[in-house]
Amino acid sequence: MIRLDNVVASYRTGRGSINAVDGVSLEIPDGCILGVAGESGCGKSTLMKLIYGDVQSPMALAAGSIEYGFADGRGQPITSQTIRQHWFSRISYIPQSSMNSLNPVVRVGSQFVDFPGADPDKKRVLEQVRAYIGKLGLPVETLDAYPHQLSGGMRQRVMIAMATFFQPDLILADEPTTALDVVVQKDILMLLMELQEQMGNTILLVSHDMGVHYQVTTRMLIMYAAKAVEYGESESVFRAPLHPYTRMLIDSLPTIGDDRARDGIPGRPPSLWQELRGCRFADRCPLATARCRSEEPALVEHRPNHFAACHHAGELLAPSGGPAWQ
Amino acid sequence: MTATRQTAATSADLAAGRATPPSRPRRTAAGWLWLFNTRLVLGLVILAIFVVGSFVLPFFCRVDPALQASYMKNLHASPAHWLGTTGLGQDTLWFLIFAVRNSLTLGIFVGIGISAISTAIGLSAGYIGGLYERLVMLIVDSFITIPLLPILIILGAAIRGNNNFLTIGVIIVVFGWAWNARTIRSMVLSLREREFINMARFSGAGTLDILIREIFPYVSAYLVVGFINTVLFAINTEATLAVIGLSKVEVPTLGSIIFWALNYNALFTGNFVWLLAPIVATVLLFLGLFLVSTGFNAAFASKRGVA
Amino acid sequence: MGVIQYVAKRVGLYLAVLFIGVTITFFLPRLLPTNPIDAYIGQIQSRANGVLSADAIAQLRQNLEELYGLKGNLFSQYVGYLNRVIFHLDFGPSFTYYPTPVSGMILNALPWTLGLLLVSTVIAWVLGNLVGVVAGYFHTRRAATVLEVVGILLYPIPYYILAVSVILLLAYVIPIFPLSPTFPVGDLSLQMVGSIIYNSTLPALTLVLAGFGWNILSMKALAVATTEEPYVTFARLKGTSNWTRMVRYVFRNAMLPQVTALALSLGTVFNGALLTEILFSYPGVGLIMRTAASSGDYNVLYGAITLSILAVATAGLVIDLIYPLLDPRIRHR
Amino acid sequence: MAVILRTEGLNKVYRLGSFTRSREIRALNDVNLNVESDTPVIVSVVGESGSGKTTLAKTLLRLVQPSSGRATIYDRVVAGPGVRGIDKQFLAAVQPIFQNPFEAFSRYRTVDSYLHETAIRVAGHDRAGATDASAKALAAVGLDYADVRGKYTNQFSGGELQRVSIARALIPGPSLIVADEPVSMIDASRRMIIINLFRRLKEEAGRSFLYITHDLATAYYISDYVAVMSKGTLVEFGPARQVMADPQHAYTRLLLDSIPTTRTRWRPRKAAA
Repeated sequence: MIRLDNVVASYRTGRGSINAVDGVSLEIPDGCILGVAGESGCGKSTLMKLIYGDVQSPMALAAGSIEYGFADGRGQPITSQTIRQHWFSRISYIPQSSMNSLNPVVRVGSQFVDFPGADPDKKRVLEQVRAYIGKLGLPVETLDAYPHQLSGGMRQRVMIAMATFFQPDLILADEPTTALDVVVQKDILMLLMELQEQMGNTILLVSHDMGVHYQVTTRMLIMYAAKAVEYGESESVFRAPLHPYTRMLIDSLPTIGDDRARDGIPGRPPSLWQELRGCRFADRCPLATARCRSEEPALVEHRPNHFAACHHAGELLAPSGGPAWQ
Repeated sequence: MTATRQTAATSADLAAGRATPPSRPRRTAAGWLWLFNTRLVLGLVILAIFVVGSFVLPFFCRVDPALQASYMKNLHASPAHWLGTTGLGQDTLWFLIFAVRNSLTLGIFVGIGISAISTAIGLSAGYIGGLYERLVMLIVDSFITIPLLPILIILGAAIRGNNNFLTIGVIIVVFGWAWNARTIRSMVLSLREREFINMARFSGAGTLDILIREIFPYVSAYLVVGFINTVLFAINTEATLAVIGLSKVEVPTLGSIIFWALNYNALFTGNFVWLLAPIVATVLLFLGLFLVSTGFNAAFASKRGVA
Repeated sequence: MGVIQYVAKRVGLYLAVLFIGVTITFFLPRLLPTNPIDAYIGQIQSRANGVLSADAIAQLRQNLEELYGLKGNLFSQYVGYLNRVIFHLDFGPSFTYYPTPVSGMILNALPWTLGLLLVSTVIAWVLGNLVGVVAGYFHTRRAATVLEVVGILLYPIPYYILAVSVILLLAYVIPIFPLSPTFPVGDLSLQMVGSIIYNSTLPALTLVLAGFGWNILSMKALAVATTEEPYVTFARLKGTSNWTRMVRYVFRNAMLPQVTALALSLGTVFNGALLTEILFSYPGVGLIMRTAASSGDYNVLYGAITLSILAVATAGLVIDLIYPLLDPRIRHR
Repeated sequence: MAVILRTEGLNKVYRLGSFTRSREIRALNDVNLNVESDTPVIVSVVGESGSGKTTLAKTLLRLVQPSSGRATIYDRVVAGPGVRGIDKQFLAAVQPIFQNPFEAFSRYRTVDSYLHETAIRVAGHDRAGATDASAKALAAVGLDYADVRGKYTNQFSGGELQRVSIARALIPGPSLIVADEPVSMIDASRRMIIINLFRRLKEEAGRSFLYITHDLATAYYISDYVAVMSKGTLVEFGPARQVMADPQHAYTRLLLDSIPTTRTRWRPRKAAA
């Protein structure tokens, strides 16, 4: 169980500091795949950095704490202060599939052993990796190749191999398949799901594609303007979203075979620089009332294992498909 | 003789001209404030002192400092001669002021010449491409590889024989445009692929419009920096030739002053100032030019959200 | 294969550079208003205070034209010149040290120049880039800016100022090194090597200082850019140490453009070496060029220039051929 | 039925490497496309990266010279042997919309200067007419001229800037607008604003679109016809609803199966503990 308690991440800039993650409290059960969704700038990547412990100026963990639920070698519980030593031993990271997360001038194999978490006996580790990557659909010669000789899909498989071969308790994947073609993306996502099932560990997956979330995740967290607005089982979040933003996010995506009219969400998220009172989605929300603009809704459990931060959680928008406000 | 080169990375920044979409909140183009960072201001102050000093003061000088034996030799600093006199009976300070003026004049002359040629060649080679570009780049790479000093030594006779001081400037321009042309060409190559060039073309703009309204603003940032580097390069080249006596050494320049100081062994006659003054002046002038060059560079880079 | 294309292209450029270099040294003097032969005859006449008869002068002019290869029209002279220079490295005899062949003189001066040039350039490159990568990698920390300031102060100072300041400081004010170096002749004994090193420290120091600043600044800028690359960020997220990331990730990648920059800057560095030799009267090609220029010994002058272009172009080629060994992306297509 | 777009044996071969050993990449492989309709249409060209869809777009925009074959839009030959350069008539017939709006405008020019230039140089308006045409075009994309005048690219969001780019393309009243991945740089939740705009411009302003994308869902939602490309070859073409509901070619089926939809799951997901 990973527990986030009122976590706040702030960025110090020339014009003062803003909270990119503004008070998020969550309990993430072990063995699940948690999807983190939201528009760009909603704080999902910052939250990932916080959980991974990649905190360096100008970003700082301004308040709150994170407990990881798994202990280190000596039985001490790991917290956000000590997680750094466990990078790529108990916790690992799959970067955005930008084309060059691998050192272009060094063979792929040597990048499996150049980090402290790896077992000092490099030769033995490479033997294990050589056997392991076969299962991930990578030819054995991959380890002796240079990154520019691999295709985008193969490079992403190498990243997944690197992040999983030492069986971490928690894997954070930040938009792992964004730059890949849709066919290769499916293989990579299926691979991730299989690995998670075998290892039984927890994966945090950030993606802007709700379709990817539906296919892969077992739990969903929706972020909006640095706040968590909905959190619950994927099935119930997708089938019966509580928060209007989640519903509009899902409704805005065209689906093949479904001819209902779709509309983008008008307007834009509020700038985090200005003084924000009440629900941050109020300006764009069709159900917004005076209460929404004055009193900020808390993340409350409206259904078993299904939380939402909205005073009108669950109320239906106008008949789906034909948004009343157009 | 150092051809002061654009630091590879800063030209790479400019070459790439990576205009990553700037992060919001939106920044309006805040007038000229973005231009001034400490480096640039410091550099401009130094340059102002040198330029104003060397172009204004000569009007107050009664005696032509190049004339030898107008005063007693090797006098120490005194109210009449603030830096004493040289081993040839000239006032050291006035000689230095004239030297700075002549060097700067040469530098600016060559700067304009090289900037014009290198921009024309760099822009056309980068934009037109094909065989023309390959041919031009072959010549450019050869000119960069061939050391310039020996060629200047060959032409030494022409330099010394000719009465006009700027002949060496013409020679430096003829052989010195390659570096800038190469940088401008690589910048234009990367700009040519940028989408807004196609946008302009589909807005009805012709090749000339595109060169001037689309490409030139991006290249202009480098032109300012390139010009200053060329001034630095030109002064340096002439001075190097003068120091070894193969330039018109009777004309006071930052190089010829040191040539006379060495040849009339300022060291042994204890006349340190005669050698020290030009060293300090040259270092300060070059430092000023360099600070302005990198200051401009940083300012332009930050304006385009690249820094 | 990537490497063959790379090498073929680079050798092609090398030959073109040589050809253009030789052509320049052929045509330039002929464009000059002063004709070397008149200058030489003038010298002879002044020495013989005008006693030479007219036909003796005509005969002398005839031989000189022969010696200078000024026979026939421009094109046949050019072909003759190319043949002599490229195939036989023959630049004719020197006048002041008649009849010693020019090529002999220069070829035993060239190792001195190349020795000084290559040793100091390598030192300047290695030191400068190491300091530069540290300054670049830790650019957010205050200490790194100190290293950059060193680069900023050194970089703009031209060779001749460095040379004169080094003489002033280390040979005059604190006389640890000789004012003008003297090089023993004869076969290489240990003691002789010691004195060669001792005597050439000042010119070498000048060249190192001149190259040092440039390398710091360019490597720092490259290192700052490379540190932002995704593979360095990912290395950090793997928990790699600062040292591993700085050396195996940032330096290994940022040094590649620095190798190309080194090859490109050889022409300029060579100028600096010539100048330093002349100022320190170091027995290299520079000194020969300087004396030949002032004494009007044109054969030696053109020979020295052509050979120095050859040396610089060859050194550039060698460095560019090392590049594929460092960059696997070219080695393995 | 008018021929909106037809390509006959369109080929494009890139030769890589110099004389020693050259590799050939067939970006376009004998593409024969035929779109006939009396009313304006939206044709989508879908495929993965490297499928040749962008090369096809660039060929129709004369930004790339085809190795062989011809392409015509309405009755004008837009690409083929001897057809070179971008002249005024071509600009009046075909206009582009680029992928990254921030890249489509120079940082040193105000955004509306492009609208003015297009109005004057392509649509032949005078100075006053140009402002009026720009205002009308911006209104058509839901923007107010006053909000756009005198501003630079960094003063807009991606969505707004792309709408300005569409407005510019509308000014000359082109027969075909070629949009190369117009929404891939825009937030998923706001893409539909642009996609619905395309549909409205087709119905109300009578503009035909060639919509290049790797996102089959938006292609299904918006287009009348869809062309599926793989490795430079046109593998399937037909009415969008029909092709997507009943794909004939194996590659189209593979593409459709790979799309992460929110309707049915690839693998049963057991709820976490």
